Amino acid sequence: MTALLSIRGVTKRFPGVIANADVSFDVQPGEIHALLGENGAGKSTLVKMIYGVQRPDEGTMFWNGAPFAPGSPGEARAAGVGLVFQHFSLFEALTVAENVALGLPAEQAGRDLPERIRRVSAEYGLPLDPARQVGQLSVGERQRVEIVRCLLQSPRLLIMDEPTSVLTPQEVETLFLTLRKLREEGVAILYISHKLEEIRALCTAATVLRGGKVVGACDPREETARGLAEMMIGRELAPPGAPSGTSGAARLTLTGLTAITTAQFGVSLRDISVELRAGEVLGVAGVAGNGQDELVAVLAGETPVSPAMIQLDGRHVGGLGPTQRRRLGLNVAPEERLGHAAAPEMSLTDNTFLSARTRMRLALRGFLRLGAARGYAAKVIEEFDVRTPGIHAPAGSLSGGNLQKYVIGREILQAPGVLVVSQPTWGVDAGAAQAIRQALRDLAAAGTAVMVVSQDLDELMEISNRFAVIAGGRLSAPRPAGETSVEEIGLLMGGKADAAA
Amino acid sequence: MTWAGPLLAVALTMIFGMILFAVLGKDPVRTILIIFWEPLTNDFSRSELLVKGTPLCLIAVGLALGFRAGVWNIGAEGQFIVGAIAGGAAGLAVYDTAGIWVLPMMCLAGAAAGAAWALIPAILRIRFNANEILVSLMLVYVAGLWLSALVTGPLRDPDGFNFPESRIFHDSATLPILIEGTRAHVGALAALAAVVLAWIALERHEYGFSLKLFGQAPRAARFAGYREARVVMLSMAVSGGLAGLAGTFEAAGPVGQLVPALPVGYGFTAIIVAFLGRLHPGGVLLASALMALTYIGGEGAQLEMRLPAAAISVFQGMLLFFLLGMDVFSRYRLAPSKARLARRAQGGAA
Amino acid sequence: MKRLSLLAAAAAFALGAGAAQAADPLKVGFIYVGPVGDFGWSYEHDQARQAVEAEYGDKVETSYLESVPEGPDAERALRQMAQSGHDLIFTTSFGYMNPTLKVAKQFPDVKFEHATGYKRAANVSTYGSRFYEGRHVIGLLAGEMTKTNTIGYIGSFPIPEVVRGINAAYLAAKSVNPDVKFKIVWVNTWFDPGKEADAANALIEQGADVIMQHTDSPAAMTIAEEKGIFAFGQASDMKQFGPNARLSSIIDHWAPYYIERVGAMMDGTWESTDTWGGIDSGMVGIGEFSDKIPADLAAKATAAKEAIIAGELHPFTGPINKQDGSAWLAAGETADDGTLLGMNFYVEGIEGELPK
Amino acid sequence: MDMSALNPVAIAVALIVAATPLVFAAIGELVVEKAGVLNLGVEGMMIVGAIAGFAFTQETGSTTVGVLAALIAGALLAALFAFMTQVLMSNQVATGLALTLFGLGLAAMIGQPYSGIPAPPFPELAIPGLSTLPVIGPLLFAHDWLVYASLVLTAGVWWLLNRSRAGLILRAVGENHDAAHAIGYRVVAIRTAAILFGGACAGVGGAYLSMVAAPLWVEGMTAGRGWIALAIVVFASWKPWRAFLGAYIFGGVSIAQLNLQAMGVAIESQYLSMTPYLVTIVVLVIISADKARARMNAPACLGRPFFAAG
Repeated sequence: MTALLSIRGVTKRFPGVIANADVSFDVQPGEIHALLGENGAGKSTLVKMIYGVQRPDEGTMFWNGAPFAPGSPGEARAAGVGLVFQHFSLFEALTVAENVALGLPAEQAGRDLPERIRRVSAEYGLPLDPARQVGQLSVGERQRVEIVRCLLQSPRLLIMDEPTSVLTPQEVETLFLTLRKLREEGVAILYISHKLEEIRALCTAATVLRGGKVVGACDPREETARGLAEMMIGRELAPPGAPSGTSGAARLTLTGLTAITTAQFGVSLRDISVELRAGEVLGVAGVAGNGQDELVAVLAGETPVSPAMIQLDGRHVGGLGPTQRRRLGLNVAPEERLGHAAAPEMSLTDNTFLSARTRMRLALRGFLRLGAARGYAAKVIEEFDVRTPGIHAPAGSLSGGNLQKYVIGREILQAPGVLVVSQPTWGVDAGAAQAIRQALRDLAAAGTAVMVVSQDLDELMEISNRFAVIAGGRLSAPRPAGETSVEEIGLLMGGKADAAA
Repeated sequence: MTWAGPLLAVALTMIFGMILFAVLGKDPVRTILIIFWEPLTNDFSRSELLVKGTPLCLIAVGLALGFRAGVWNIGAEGQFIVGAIAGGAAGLAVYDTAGIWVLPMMCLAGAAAGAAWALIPAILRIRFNANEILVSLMLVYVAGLWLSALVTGPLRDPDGFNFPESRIFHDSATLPILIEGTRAHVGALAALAAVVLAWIALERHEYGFSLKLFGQAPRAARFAGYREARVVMLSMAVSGGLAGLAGTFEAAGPVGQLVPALPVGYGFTAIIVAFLGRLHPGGVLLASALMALTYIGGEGAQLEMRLPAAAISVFQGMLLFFLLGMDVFSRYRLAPSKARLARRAQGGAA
Repeated sequence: MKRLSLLAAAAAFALGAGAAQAADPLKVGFIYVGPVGDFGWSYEHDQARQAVEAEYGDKVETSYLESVPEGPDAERALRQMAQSGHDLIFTTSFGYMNPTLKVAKQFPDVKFEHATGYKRAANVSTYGSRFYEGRHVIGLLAGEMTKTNTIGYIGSFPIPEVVRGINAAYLAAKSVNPDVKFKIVWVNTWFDPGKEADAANALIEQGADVIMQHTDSPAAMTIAEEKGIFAFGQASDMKQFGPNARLSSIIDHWAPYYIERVGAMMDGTWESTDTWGGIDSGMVGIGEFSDKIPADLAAKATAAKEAIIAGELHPFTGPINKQDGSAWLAAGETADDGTLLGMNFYVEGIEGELPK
Repeated sequence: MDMSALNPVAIAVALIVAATPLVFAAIGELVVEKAGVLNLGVEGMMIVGAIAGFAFTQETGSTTVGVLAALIAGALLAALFAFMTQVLMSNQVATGLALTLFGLGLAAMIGQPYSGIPAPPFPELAIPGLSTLPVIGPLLFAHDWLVYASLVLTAGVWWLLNRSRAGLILRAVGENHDAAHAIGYRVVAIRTAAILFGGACAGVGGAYLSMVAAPLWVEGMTAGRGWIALAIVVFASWKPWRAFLGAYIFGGVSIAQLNLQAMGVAIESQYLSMTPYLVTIVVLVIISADKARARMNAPACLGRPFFAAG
């Protein structure tokens, strides 16, 4: 049987980096083929070549046995390749129908398009209203737009880049049903994910990339998650440490925290009350876009609230800005590393000024102490094993995992009384994720109160002492981590807070 | 690499300029020499470089700070005019008294007025989300008309036969001259000081750091505890204040009175100067010197080679295009895209 | 280098170390506020410069700087000229007054001629034209030619020169047509063809069938031609812009004055003077009358022109009241130059308020 | 004040003449900005169009050739801007300002032989029968063809932006250039096309001044109208028909001021001349204050450079 897509000896170089080296594998019709690998392993580059965004420097691709070298995404789509982007390439100000039309050839984007969107989306269990503005859709709905856009072109190969990272467990189930239905129709699916359990549940073949090279191929149904992970990172994983169960005095108390958002697609926080104690890790689970960003912004001091809503060691700090809160010992590491937690074009030295200038005395009466900043940057790099050419490297040049280690390290080394971290290991490879989780646990053990906001349930299960779920801007009552099942949490995440609580 | 771009740009401008001048029937080599070399060969032209370069440098340094923060004040011309009005009016208000406090008072008034004028777009941006590019631009025309209204009205010289201009400032309201017999005034020292202070602010102080951070990553700046409103107000006030100061200098220096023709476009030229200087204080200093050179050399070429004034502005336009175009080779531009490239190559689109 | 020796010579000259030798041509410089191609003010000055060259040939060498703004750059431009060996410099706009005086002080051996100003020095003369005499003549024509009794007037800035022109034209028009009305529009620019055209249109909409202007572009003339009404050339003849519309014109004739002054330099008789030349001096030219003008009217206007030249007629001869009704000139009294130079009021009968 | 002296039809006709150059320039710039590019060089492109239109009309005797030449000249100057900002990635604000300086000089240089020559009459497209009707005749059916062209242009751009696929792509590029690139649209090519279109429109707007409104060629005759066109685009919150209306309001303020003066209303001319600019600021504040609404219309990528690195 001829493979639908054959990749033979493909190599792609960038200045200073070899993204893909002699990569070869086949994708058969009707199979869900996993592409596994850490960040930086070369998955995205490979996808871009298949989709015609970039061209291989060496090697050949074959489509149904014929040489295949798409010069543009349009050509790739015409051949039958569909791509659902990891970060959706959608236009918020445009409607669903307009967004879909932009991804279709002109002749397929006629007047009947809204009707076809309705029909196809219903057929695959992904209902959509073509007239709605994308900016008003939830994340899950936005993904549907991307998928429906692909499906309308009757693709032979559907590429999905980390599709489930933003979905609730229920939404993931729906997506899997859709994908299986497609597979039965003979569509091949190239499935890129970190979530090994999902891959084991869904995929029928897997190719593992490491450092741009193919390091293994297997049938994931026959492997353990642990085995897959080890294949991916090339060494054995340390077992997760047990959560430290002790908890001390309340350090951060939220009382009736309410913040009505004025942003167009923002979520208002409503009546959040919770206590964070010294020595504990409180996990906050939830589907993206349910108020996490707003909660983190409020805790960071980027959005001020009335003073009594937030108490830090008994002091009312709701009205204080980020700098004053840090001085008092409340540090925050936001989800978005580039552009929020760090300025991409600034050096690692300059980036220390962002959050450490008060606690670490990196600025004196407004004048910057460059020497002290260099020292602190070097310390973070060393203690958190940040792989970088040096403290002068721009933050944007670091890989996701290394930058995350830098950002978390920068906060942890300030020895804050309370640390709030959002998505500490999002997009980070397994090795770095392990190191970050360990550092957070160590910090809690040293008496800091830690809050981890994450969409990765496995992660939260692993490091939290207590759990709470945020949905629609409300936070459920925290419960001990050991007493909650993934299913229950899934229901909570879907907004059924009252039913489950 | 940083130097190669601008030098190449100047070289290209010379080549294309020579073609232009040859087409116009003028001796190309000689014309280029007159524009780029002769102004440097005599004391008078050198002093005039200071006269012409001072306002450009003062304004552009302030603008560069704001542009670093992503605050697009393109109304410096208006702030310059209002600064001249306020400084001049302050001087005229005490027309009958002399004292060494007169000039400092005028400078203060001018800088404060320029800052206040710049704060209008700043406040409208913060409060109403109004685009500061357009508001500040509209205010240029308002300021120009205001100057014209004032010199035909309340500030008109009572003994001036109703002509639209103010009295000539008294000596104590006139800027001291740096070099005897020339027009180079102490404003040049202020411009130099502004360059040094701006450099310190940008490289060694939190103020400059917060500006850079805001320009590169606004969310990171908020995370760092810098408030957008404060950054916008501060950078508008600083750039407006410097433009206002330049306006007062111009009125109290080379012009010596308020006239409707006082503004000659320094505020707009300074925007280009700021970019030619790569938004760096030292670069701005060099760029304003270069611009001043082409102005003075251009006048020389007009006079001596009988070149039409239009040919000089075409020539200047070419120089600007080449300089801006060569920016692509500078580190300033390539660094972010390289970083981006590297990031993409490593797979994380984040 | 040639340039350097030139500069050295110029410096020597400026220091008074040596006078210009007879063999050297007299260097005469001109500074224009607009481009020589504005077809108005600066254009006419440049025409006169060319006339000087034509008159004296090799004996004179002229150069000019155009589009020199009246602000801070004027002084440098002047100094550059003075320094580069010019013997006589014409500064052709009011705004050059103070820079001219400043530079003149530094270069006592260079002579300056400043147009339309009122400050003089030992080496600074002033000169201007009594345009209001021309306004009187075309005011007569306008007053007679209007059918709607409405004359439109496009003003630039409400400075004495412009106000004087309005008053002179109004008094003349009124003298032949008691019902005449002036509609005045200020455009606050010397030069914006689009706006001048809009102003002409606005005046025509308000019933004006004769347009006068005190702005520099021929835009109003082209509109008058298009709309089939009458207008007058300003600064230059503008006949080509309105072959049918143009009744006559007030032409700036700087050539006679420039030739005379350059001549005075050559024979060493130059001294600081204040010249305010009218039609008689040749500085104010009245363009030929259009054939649309009836013969008797043309004769009347010509007579007025002759009377002005002969000194028998002053356009401001009492009794004239100011706009507010207060007396200005008693019967038979004529206005003195001082009042005319600072004129900041309308005469009685003009409607509307003079902008302050 | 004698209101009876007011002839609304005549004023409306004058208004059309004053507004039409602004319509062309503003609609062109609107398309450019919708594609995410801020070109501050409108003034420079207008004046180059003005001289090109005038010169070619003089040389060929055909006003059609003149308009065509203005269109091409405007587009050529815009091509320079496109090359600078899209290929060499120079800053758009500075490049636009440089373009204005360059355009003014270039036009003055080319235009030297054309100063002081009257323009040949521009043909009016009077519609027989209809143009002689009272009131609506002169108001609707007796203009030069460029006035109708400005209407067609506005309608065409409205249709393009809201009803056509090309317009959808254009908006997408201005809204999110990274996403547009990822789907496979050629951001730089699309933006370049928009910039050229904007230049062509500005060129025609300039030609309207030198061929119809003034009509003559003199240096610097655009006298700041390019800047007003920029203001109109924002005033219109990037909507073609509102830009059309904005051009008429801006033209109208100037016409109204002149007419009021002609009617004998005493006004402080400098202070009155400030009003259009102050009104724009007020309008800008009003439309911007509602953030959601402003964001829906404003191109999100306006003025941001696009790096096709990934």
